[in-house]
Amino acid sequence: MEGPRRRERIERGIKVRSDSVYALSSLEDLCYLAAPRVLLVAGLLLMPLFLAPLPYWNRVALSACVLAFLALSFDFLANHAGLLCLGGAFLYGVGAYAAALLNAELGLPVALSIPLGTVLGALFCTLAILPCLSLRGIYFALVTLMYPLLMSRLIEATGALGGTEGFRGIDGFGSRWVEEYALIGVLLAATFGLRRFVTEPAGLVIQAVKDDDQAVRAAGISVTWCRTKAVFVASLSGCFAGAYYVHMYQSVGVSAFALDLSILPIAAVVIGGPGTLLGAVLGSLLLVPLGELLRDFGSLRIAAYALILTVVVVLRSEGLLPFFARKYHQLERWTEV
Amino acid sequence: MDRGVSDEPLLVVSGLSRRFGGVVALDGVDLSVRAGEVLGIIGPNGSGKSTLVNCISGFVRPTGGSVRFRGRAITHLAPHRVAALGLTRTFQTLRPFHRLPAYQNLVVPLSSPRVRRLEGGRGRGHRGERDAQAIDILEELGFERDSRVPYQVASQLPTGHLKRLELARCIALRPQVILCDEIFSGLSPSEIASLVPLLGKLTEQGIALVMIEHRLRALFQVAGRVMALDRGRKIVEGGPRAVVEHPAVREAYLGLEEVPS
Amino acid sequence: MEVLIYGSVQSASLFIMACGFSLVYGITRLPNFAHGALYVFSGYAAWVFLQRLGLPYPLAALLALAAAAALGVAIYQLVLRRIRGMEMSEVIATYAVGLVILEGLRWAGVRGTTHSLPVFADGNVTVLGVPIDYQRIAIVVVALALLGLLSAFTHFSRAGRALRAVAQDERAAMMLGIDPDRTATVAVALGSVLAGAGALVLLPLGSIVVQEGYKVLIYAIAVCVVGGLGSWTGTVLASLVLGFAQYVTAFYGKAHYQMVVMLAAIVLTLLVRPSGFLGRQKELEERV
Amino acid sequence: MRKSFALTTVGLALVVGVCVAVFPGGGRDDTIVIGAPLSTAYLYGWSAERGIRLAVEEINSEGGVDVGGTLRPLALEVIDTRDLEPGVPVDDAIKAVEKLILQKRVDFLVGGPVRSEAALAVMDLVSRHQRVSIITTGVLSPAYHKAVADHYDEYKYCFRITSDVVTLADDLMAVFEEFRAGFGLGRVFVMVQDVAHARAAGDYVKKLLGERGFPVVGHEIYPTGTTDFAPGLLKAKREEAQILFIWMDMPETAILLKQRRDLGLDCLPLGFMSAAEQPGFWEASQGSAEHAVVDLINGGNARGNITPWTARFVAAYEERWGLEPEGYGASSSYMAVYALKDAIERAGTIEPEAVVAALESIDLEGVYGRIRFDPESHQVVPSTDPTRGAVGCVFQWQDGERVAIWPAAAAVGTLQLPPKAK
Repeated sequence: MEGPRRRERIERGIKVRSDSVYALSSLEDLCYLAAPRVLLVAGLLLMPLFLAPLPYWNRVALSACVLAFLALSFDFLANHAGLLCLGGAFLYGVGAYAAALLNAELGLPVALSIPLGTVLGALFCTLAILPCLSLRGIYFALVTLMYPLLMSRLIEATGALGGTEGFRGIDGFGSRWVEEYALIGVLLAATFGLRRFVTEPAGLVIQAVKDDDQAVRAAGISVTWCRTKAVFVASLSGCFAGAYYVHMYQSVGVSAFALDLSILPIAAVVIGGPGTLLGAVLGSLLLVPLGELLRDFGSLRIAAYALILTVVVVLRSEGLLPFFARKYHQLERWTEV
Repeated sequence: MDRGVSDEPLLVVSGLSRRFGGVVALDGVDLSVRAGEVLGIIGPNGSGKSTLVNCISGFVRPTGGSVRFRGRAITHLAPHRVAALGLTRTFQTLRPFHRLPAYQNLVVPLSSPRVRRLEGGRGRGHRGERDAQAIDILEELGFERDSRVPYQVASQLPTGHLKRLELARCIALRPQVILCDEIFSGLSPSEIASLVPLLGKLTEQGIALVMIEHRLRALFQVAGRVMALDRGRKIVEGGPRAVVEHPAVREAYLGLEEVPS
Repeated sequence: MEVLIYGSVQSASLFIMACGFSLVYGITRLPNFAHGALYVFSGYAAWVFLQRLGLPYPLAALLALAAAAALGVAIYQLVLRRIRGMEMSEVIATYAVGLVILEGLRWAGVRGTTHSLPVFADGNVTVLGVPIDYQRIAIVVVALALLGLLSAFTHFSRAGRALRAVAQDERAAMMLGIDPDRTATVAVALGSVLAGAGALVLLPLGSIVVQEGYKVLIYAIAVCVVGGLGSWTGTVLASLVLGFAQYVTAFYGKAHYQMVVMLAAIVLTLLVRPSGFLGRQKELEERV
Repeated sequence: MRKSFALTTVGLALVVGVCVAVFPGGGRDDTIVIGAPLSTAYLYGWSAERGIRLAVEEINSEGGVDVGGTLRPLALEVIDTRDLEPGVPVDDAIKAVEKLILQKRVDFLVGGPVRSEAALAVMDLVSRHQRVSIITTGVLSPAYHKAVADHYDEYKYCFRITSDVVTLADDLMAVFEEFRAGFGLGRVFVMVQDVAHARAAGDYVKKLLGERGFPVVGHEIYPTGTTDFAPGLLKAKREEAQILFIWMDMPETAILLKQRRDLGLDCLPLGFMSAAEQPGFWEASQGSAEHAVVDLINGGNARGNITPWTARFVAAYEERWGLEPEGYGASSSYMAVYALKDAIERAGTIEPEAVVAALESIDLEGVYGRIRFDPESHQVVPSTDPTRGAVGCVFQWQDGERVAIWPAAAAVGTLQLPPKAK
């Protein structure tokens, strides 16, 4: 054998250039940068076509997209706004009930009940979480963990909103293509919209709050107001998931506040790459089908999610997306030491 | 005041007190600063200097006394409201937004309601325009425009740059009073030397500075007036020389190496 | 009178459920979300030793406590040690570990009423005109004993003092030659033993089901949050308040509002006093 | 390089594995596939599965179902809906049923989902995919057949071959009357689980008892998974309740009975208690079930002589599974497969519309009486007379034995009281 070697990583030249503010000109450079994004967009857009012969897996893919919204909302809140929200199910459930009420009770068509349900639900969530915004770290996590539980217990105990039975008779989408492309379209818009948002001034301020809330206050900006905005944005994403899902399965019940809905998005985010938002989507698209393969094993599914989650957290892994990004942007070679 | 120069003091603090449990951190401190003036505050460790800054800027609620800024009582205002009125501060420990590049650190104050208002409420403003503004301010503070420094993530910057970034963040807010909490500490003499004229430039613009310092030699280059704190009380106030030679100050500082004689 | 007696029983149960969580958080600032899982795990372990292996009760109980402690040590050494200080990771990791244990047990067949632990003594007596079974009396006795033992332990034994030192100032304790990793391991193990002891006392009233784990976690968190995280007196006080609140709800109102009362208590407490009855978060908030 | 080879192998193996798992099962031959979404880890799940499997095996051993002249065999796909487990979201059941329909390509659904909430939630799914579904167990909420009656066009594929809460409550009134007439017991304390059918049962029974002049001295609702019943039991003791009316399908009911004995209550438990149905419960509860009166919903779930088929069913079940029918779900699930066979044979096709029409006109002498469906609500027609409709079954635990005491047609023993309660 030759002498000791080590693997050396070199950044591709174009990566270095594109990191600074200088504009890129050559077509080749543009293709290089756009390729991963185009791949994702095209993949999502073509998915319903590929999966048409596999109707069940098509539905699973849709569930994965729904979950991606929750993962996006968790990722945004936790890794950009610094609010560890363990109650994703709360956002989801509120969105679900809001859309269901609008559609079944007020008779609004699907095209109205989903957007209205999303916005009204997000308002409700924001108002509900508002009092907790002065809480930090673990306290916020604890209270948000309680919220979905409190909601489901309240609905069960009072029998309001259909009580334990929930209610049915909610409109479906009519066409399969509308159902699928509406979801995929909104998912793409939400993902890239959020990625854009965090680089806008308002998004930067929210990120700054996570780094140092006191310094933000010293800059004359109300931290509570920033967090309120962040919660609202995250709620929009979470509530949309619920609102959409209600129409997908045409029924709603207290299980819209189930624990799974809080834990799965977290796993998706941690595995996909925290803080990248795209990673959240990637994680959901991987985890949900994986869980589906485990469906026959009942509760082993949740245990498997949790186990993966633990391992990834303990190894302090960067997540899949940053890993792939690094591989994409770097050349590797062996060098003599 | 935005309208013009006046002899009225910008900031008047009277009888400010703060107790933490049984410990008296501040005990009836008075001070006042006019536009363009630099007030130095010295005192041994634990004399209540930082608490004073915290109380004035609203981060800690005083237990007694009052703070008036431009004739308006701001004693119990939340910190961001105080800052929005034009009174801001630096932090003793470095607190950059460490995940953001240096210039984006300034985007935070630049997109605050105060700056938007001062710019005539031109709405959200252009992203590029705001970035350009940030880079302009950084250049004034010695971040070379064409180097990579302004684009580097804050967590990778050296202490000297972070100190200046801290100040830049205050300046971006276009304040009338800046409370500086030990901005010279941890800097090399050459770095301090480059910072001093900058502070002079700020006072020329009519900004009042309240500087808490241990580096007395540097402080006396900029401060026209100095007050000394000990155990939460003001012991003396006046010209730098007079204060340093005051026996009570010398006693309080005994053992501290940097007392110029 | 019934409210008084059964309210105390309820408070005692709450205290038993919460003391492990409170101890771990108080010493290490680790929110042990796997607390409920440890509780159910210990119960299941005791059941296995008792029913499957046919060991005598005291031995089975001891072994179950040892198993709980071992699991606690394993959790700390394998999982928590690597992510100390990263608050978000701590929460997610302990929560996930708890889920692995609970859902794993569920998969292994811990459900229904097939698994139950024996009561210490069968039968009931009438105290002041109210019938009460021996097990419930045992709960109160054990709660008082735990309270006494714990305060004696932390105040008088050397290990306990080390724990307290770390709780107050980790860095200073390190300089005094106390290894915070070791004390944290001890604390987590101790917390697990407390969870296990709770299981041995409380589970005979019901049966060993996974759902209990989630319930215990919620109750523990409720008590600790309402009392103020990390405060012993707060934990005791909150157990009393919530225990009686729960029993009064069931007594005068409806049983199915019990959980609502619990959850609402958390949310309300945090809104009115973000640090709980006796917590110290307010001071933290003024950190600059 | 060895590492990358290993990685590639693992990757390929994974891809192949996933492909095998992903593609929908089997080529379509002439088998008729019955899907059974059941919470298989629980009594109602497994007893229903055994009932269905028994019927499928019996039918196949005779060649299968005669569809327009050709004999087609039945196949059974069981999936775990987990809906009886506390804390498991209804969503799991919905996904499971969807998997049966889309992935396993079942033609009919028999069985569950077992919990009312889940069954109600999948109604839309079942209708969208036009699968005829016969609910056989667990689902007791009147909301189910009400939904069919109110929105016939949407939900016409949904049938239920087991009784609903209203029928059961009416049945139980007869038992209450027997208590009052025979032993002078009348003060009732109601304890129900916090699920749709149980709440409905609690309210309805309370109303009926009020009308008949039984004093109802308390009404408690417990969330699924409750293990501490002491507050309610003490309340019952204070109010000197004589009958404890229980309506719960959770296993924790066993704890309730145990605590009742531990607290020294004299009142007699009566009602729907899934945990107390099994023959093995006597042992498990260390005898605390003595004298408990338990509703088994449908006849044939315990020994009895309702129709000639009852004894035949019990014998066949014992031979196949080695123990007598354990509880609710066994006879009705068994019956549902035969009802489906009858309907398919009369329709001559497995087209859903035709099968729905055939089921609406079914008239069969079954295990627990005459099986007919109400053509509007698709609910099995109930009766206390086996020659006119489907009958129920109530038994009492007497010295370790399940003794059927009601209805008269099926009774093998009479109601007894513990000495203290008299």
